[in-house]
Amino acid sequence: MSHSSAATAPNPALRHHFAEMEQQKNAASLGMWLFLVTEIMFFGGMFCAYLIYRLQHFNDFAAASQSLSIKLGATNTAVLITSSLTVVLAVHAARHGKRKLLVLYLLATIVLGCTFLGVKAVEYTDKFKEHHVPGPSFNFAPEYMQGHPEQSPVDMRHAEMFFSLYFVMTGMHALHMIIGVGLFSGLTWLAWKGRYTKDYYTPIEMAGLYWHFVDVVWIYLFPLLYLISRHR
Amino acid sequence: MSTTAIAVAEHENYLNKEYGIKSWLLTTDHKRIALLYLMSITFFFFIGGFFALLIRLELLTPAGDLVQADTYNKLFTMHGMVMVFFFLIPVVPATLGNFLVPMMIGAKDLAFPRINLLSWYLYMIGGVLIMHCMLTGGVDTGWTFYTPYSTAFTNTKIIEAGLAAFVAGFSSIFTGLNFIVTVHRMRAPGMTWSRLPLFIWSQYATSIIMILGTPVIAITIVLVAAERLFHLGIFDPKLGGDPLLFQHLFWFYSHPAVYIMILPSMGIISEIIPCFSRKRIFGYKFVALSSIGIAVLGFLVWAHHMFVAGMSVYAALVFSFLSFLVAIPSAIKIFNWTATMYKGSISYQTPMLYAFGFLGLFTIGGLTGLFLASLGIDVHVTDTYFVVAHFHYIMVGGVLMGYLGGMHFWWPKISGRMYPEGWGRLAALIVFIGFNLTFFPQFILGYLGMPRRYWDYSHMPEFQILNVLSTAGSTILGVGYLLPMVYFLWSMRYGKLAPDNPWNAAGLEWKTSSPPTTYNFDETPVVDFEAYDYEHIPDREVPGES
Amino acid sequence: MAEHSSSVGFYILIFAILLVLTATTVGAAFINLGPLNPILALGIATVKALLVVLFFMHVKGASEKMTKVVILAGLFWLLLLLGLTLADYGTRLWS
Amino acid sequence: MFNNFPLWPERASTMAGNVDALFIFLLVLSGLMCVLIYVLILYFAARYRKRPGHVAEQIEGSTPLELTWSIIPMGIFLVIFFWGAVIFFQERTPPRGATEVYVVAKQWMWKLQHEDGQREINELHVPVGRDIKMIMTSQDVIHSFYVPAFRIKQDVLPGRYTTAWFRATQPGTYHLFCAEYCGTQHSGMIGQVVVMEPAQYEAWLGGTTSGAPLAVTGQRLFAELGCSTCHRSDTQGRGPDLQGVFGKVVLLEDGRTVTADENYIRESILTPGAKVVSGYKPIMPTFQGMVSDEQLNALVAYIKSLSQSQVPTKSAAATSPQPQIQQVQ
Ligand code: HEA
Ligand code: HEA
Ligand code: HEC
Ligand code: CUA
Ligand SMILES: [Cu+2]
Repeated sequence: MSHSSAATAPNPALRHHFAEMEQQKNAASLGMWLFLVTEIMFFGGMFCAYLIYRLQHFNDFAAASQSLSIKLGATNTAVLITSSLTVVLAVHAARHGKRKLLVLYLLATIVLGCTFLGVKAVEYTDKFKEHHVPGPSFNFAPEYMQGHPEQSPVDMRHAEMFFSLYFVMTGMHALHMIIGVGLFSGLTWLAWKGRYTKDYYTPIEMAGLYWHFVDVVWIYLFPLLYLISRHR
Repeated sequence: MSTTAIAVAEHENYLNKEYGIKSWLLTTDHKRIALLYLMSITFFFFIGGFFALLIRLELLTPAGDLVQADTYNKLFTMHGMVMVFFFLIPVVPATLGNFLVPMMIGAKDLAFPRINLLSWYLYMIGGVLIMHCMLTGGVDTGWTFYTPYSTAFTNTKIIEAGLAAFVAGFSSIFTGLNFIVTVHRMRAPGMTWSRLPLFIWSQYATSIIMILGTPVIAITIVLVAAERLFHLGIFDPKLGGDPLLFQHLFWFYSHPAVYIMILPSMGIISEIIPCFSRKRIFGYKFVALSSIGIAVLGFLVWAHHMFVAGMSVYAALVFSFLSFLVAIPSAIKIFNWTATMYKGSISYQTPMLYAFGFLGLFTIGGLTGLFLASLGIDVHVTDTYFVVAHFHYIMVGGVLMGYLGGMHFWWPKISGRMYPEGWGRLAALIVFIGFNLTFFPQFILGYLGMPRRYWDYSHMPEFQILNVLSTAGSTILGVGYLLPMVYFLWSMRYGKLAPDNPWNAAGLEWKTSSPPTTYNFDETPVVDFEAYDYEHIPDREVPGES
Repeated sequence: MAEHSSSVGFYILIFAILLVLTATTVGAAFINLGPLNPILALGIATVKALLVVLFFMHVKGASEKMTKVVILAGLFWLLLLLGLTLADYGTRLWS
Repeated sequence: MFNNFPLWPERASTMAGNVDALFIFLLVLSGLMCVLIYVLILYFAARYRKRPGHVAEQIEGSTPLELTWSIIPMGIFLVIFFWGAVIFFQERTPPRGATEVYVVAKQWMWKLQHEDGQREINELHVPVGRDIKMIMTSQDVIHSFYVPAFRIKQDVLPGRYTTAWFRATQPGTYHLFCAEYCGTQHSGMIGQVVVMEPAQYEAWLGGTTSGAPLAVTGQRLFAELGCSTCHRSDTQGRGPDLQGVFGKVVLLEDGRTVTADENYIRESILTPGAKVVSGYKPIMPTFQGMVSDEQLNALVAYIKSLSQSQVPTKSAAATSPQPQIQQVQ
C-alpha cells in the first residue's frame, strides 16, 4: 500500500501534522471506522424500537408488512448490492491508478444510487396513495388479511406504528444514500481532474466504506420490514 | 508592570503568531480551538448559572411569587439543558482536552484539525439555536424530555431545543472520534500506552462513551421530533406506543453521559495530585484501567433512572446490581489518589485545593449515588431533591471543582501568565463553602420528600428553612465563580510571566514553552521516561509556596 | 495483501453470492418454517453483511487488528442496547 | 420550632420503618467511609506537607491493596443491593386481599375511587391498619403517586395500569405529591392522604354520598355495552366465560400464556386482538375510545369481583373451570 517510502519528496497530500503518508492513511481509516460505529448506534436506536414493537404486536406488524411490495424491495436490494460492487471496483481501479475506469465506476455507483432512490420514491408514492402514511389520513384496510379469517383483526394503531417505523427507518437510510450520492459526485469530479493517484486515494476508499455500510443497513432492513410472515 | 517589557520577553507562540478575527475563526490549531471553546463554554456556564440563581430565588419563599409556573418550568429545563449539553459535557474535553491531548502525547495537532474546527462550529450552531429557543419562548419539559408530555402535550419549542442538542451531540461525537484516532495514531516515539498520562486515559475513555452513546440520543431526538411533527406513533400511548421506550433510549445515552462529564475531571485530578505530592501516582495501571472500566460498565446501568417508572421488577434488580458494579472503579480511583499522598511532599497551591474539594465532594456525591442505586431507597427519594443534591454534588462539587483545578493548573501554559495565588485560594474556599451550603440542605429536603421541579410549595411551609439556606449558599457560590473569571482575565495582562514549567511537573506539555508554539514542539520529542516521573525531577520551589 | 481476495473476479464472485442469497431469503419467506422464518431471514442477512464487511470493506486480511476491535465494539454495544432493553420488556409480565 | 424545621419525615406506614432502617445503615456506612477518607487526606496533607529536607518517597502501587479495596467495597455493595432489593419486593408485591382504590391521574389532579364507589379528588381517606392497593392509570401524561410519609412512589402511566400499596400505621394527614414532572401545574398536583381510626373511617364512609360500588357500576356497564351478549356464565356465549378469569393463567391462541391481571383485562377490552384466548375466534370488537378510564376501572373491578368469593351478584354462581383456563399452582 505504501510504495511512497521510496519517494524522497513528500507527497503533496501529506498534511503538516503527520509524519508520513502511512500514518495519515491509518488515521483516516480508523477515523472512518469509528464514524461507522457511531452510525451503527444511530440506526441501532431505531432497530431497538422496531424490535420491541414487532415482538409486542407481531400480528399487526405482519399484516402491515404484507402491504409492502416485495418486488420493489428485492429489486432495490439487488440494485444496492450492485452498487456495492461498482464501489469496490472503483476502489480497485483507484488502487491501480486507472483514472478513467475509476470515474466510470463512480458514475455507475451514482446511477445505481439514484435508481435506488427512485424506486424508493415510487414505493413512498404508493404508500401515500394507499393512505398508509401515518397521520390523520391514515387508513389501513386489512385487505392484506383476506382469506385469513382465523387471524385477529388488525389493530389500526399498531399497523400505523409499523408504518411510522418503516418511514423513519427507510427515510433515514435514504438520507444516508442521498449524502452518499452527493459525496460520490464530488469525488467523481476530483477523480476526473486527476486528484487521486496510486499513492493517494484515501477519500475514495473512505467513501467506499461509507457506501458499503449503508448497503449493510439495507441488507437488514429488507428482511425485517418486507419479509414478515409472507407465507401466510 | 510595563507592557513593552512583556512584549520583548514574549517568544513567538500560538497566541501571537497571527492576529485578527479570521486567524481565530478559521484556525485549525487545536490550542486556538480550545480557547474558542473556552470562551463560548464559559458564556453558557454563566447563562446556566443565571437560571440557577433565578430558580433559587423563586424557591426562597414557599409561594410561587417571583415568576410564573410556566416560566419556572422553563427555567429549570433551560438550566439543565444548558448545563448538561452546552457546559458540562464539552467543558473539559473541548477546552483542556483539546489543548492538552496532542501536547501530552507529543503530537503536533489532533489527527483531524479541520474536523476539530467543525466541532466547534457545530457546538456554536447548537448554542445559537438554544439561545434562540430560549429567547423566543424556551422549553418546559425538563432536560429529560419525557414523552408523551414532550411529544403530545407541551406547546413549547421542543423541536428547536432538540435540534440544538442534536447538533451539539455531533460536535461531541467528532471530538471523541478525533481524540481516539489521535491517541492511537499520533503518539510520539516512546510514548507507549503504559506511559500515557492518566489525563489521556480518561479522555480516551470519555471518547469511547461519546462515540457509542451520543448517536443513540441523536436518533431518539429524531424520533421525538418525527412524532411531534408528523404524529408518528412511536412513544405515544394514544397511538399504541410505549413511553418507557423513550426513557430507555434517552438514558442509554444520558446515563453514560454523566461519565462523559466526570471522567475528564478525574483525569485532571490524576495529574494534579501527583504533581503537588511530588510522587508517582499510586497504582497507575489500576487508575488507568478503571477509567476504561467506568466507560464500559457505565453503559450497563441506565435504567436505574426508571425504577419506579413501571419497568419490570426483574430488570430493576439487574440494573440496580450493575449500578453497584460501576461504583467499584470509582472507589479504586478515590483510594489510589488518597494513597498517592501517602509519604508525599505536599504543597497547597490552588489546583491542589480544588483537588481536595473534588475528593471530598465527589465522595459524598458518589456515595449518595449508592443510596439511589439501592432499590428500596430509590422508591422514596427518586424525583426528590435528594436526587438533585446527588447530581449537583458530583457535577458541581466533582466535575466543576476538577475543571477549575485544571484551569488553574494549566493556566500558565495556556496564557503564559500566572494567576494571583492568594485570590485563587480565596476563591476555592468560597466555592467550597458556598457549594456545601447550597446543596447539603437539599439532601435533607429530599429525604423529607420535597419533589423536584416544584415551583410552589406553599402547602409545605416546613420546607422553607432548608430552601432559604440553599438559596443563600447559591449566592456565595456565584461569587466564588465570578472571582476566577475576573482574575484570569486580569492575569492575561498583568499576571507574572509564567516559566515553561511553573509547577515543576512531569509530562510533555511542560517541556515546551509557555505558551507553546503553533506545532507544540520544535522537534518531535522522544519519550524515554515513565509518566509521573517525579523521582527524577529535582524538587524546587514553585510559585505560591511559602 | 492477499492478492486473490482483491481481484476483480473475486469481487464478482462475492457479488454473485450476494444476489443468490437475496433470492434465497425472498424465497424462504414464502415457506412456512414457523419461528424459524425470522431466524433464517436474519441469518442470511448476517451472512450477506459479513461478506460485504469482510471482502468489500477489506476487513479480512488487509486491514489491521484495530479495525476489527472497533467493529466488534460497535456490535457489542448494539447488543447491549437491544439486550438490556429487551430484558425489561421480556420480564414485564412475569410478576 | 421542629414543626417548622423537620429533619426527618414522618413515618406512617409499615414500609417506612424498613426504608428508614436501610437509609440509616447507609448513612452510617457512608459517614464512616467519608470520615476514613477525609481523615486520611487531612492527615497526609499535614504530616507530609512540603518542607525543607523532606523528600517524597516513591511507591509504585500494590496489587494486594488494590484487590482489597475493590473486593471489600464489592462485599458491602452486595449487602446494600440485597437489602434494597428485599424492600423493593415488599413494596412491589401487594398483599392478597388488600382493599383496592382506583386512581386516575390527569393534568393536574388525582381522581380516586374506592371499591364501594366513593369518589374523591386530591384526597384519599383510608383506615389505619388495612392494606390498601392502588390501581392507577393516567389520562394524559406520566404522573407519579408519592406519599413521603409512607415511603411509596409509583409512576402513573397513560395506557396501562401500575400498582402500589401501603398499610398506614398512624392516623393523621399526610402529603400526597405528584413526583413526575407533568406540565405547568405539576407542583399544584398535590393532595393529602387522611389516615383515620377504623371507627372514624366507617363514619366517614357513611357520611359520603357514595355511588354504587365500583363492581356494581361495572356490572351495569357490562350489560349496557353488550359485553354480556358474548360473555355469559353458561357456556353458550361466543366469548369465554369471565367467571374466575382474574388471577388465572390464560392460554393464548398462539401458545403463549399470560396471567390475567388488571393490565390484561384492560388490554382485552381495548385491544382484544393482541392476546386471543385459545379456542376462541378473534371476533371481540375493540372498545378503544368508547369507554373512559373510569368506566374501564369499573369493568375491571367487576371482572375481578367475578373471581372473588363475595360476588356482588346472585346470578354468578360457581361454575366449572373452563378448559382454556389453568389453575395457578
Ligand atoms: C457526573 C455526573 C454523575 C455521576 C458521576 C454519577 C454517578 C453515579 N450515580 Fe448519578 N445521577 C446524575 C449524575 C451523576 N451520577 C444525574 C444528573 C442524575 C439525575 C438525572 C435526572 O433525573 O435529571 C443522577 C441520578 C442517579 C440515579 C437515579 C435517581 C433517580 O432519579 O431515582 C441513580 C440511581 O441509581 C444514580 C446512581 C449513581 C451511581 C451509583 C453513581 C456511581 O458512579 C458513583 C460511584 C462513586 C462512589 C460510590 C464514591 C466513591 C467510592 C468510595 C469512596 C468507595 C467506598 C464506599 C463504600 C465501601 C460504601 N444517579
Ligand atoms: C452541569 C450541571 C449543573 C450545574 C453546574 C448546576 C449548577 C447549579 N444548579 Fe443545577 N441542575 C442541573 C445541572 C447543573 N446545575 C440539572 C441537569 C438539573 C435538572 C434539571 C431538570 O430538572 O430538568 C438541575 C436542577 C437544579 C435545581 C432543581 C430545580 C427543580 O427541580 O425545580 C436547582 C435548585 O436549586 C439547581 C440549582 C443549581 C445551582 C444553585 C447551581 C450553581 O452551582 C450555579 C452557580 C453559578 C452561578 C450562580 C453563576 C454565577 C454567575 C453570575 C452571578 C452572573 C449571572 C449574570 C449574567 C448571566 C450576566 N439546579
Ligand atoms: C362480539 C362478542 C364479544 C363482545 C361484545 C365482547 N367480548 Fe370479550 N371476548 C370475546 C371473545 C370471542 C373473546 C376471546 C377471544 C379474545 O381474547 O379476543 C373475548 C375475551 C375477553 C376477555 C379475556 C377473557 C379471558 O378469558 O382471558 C375479557 C376480559 C373480555 N373479553 C371482556 C369483555 C368486556 C369487558 C366486554 C364489553 C365491554 C366484552 N368483552 C365484549 C367476545 C366478545
Ligand atoms: Cu402530575 Cu406531576
Ligand atoms: Cu445514572
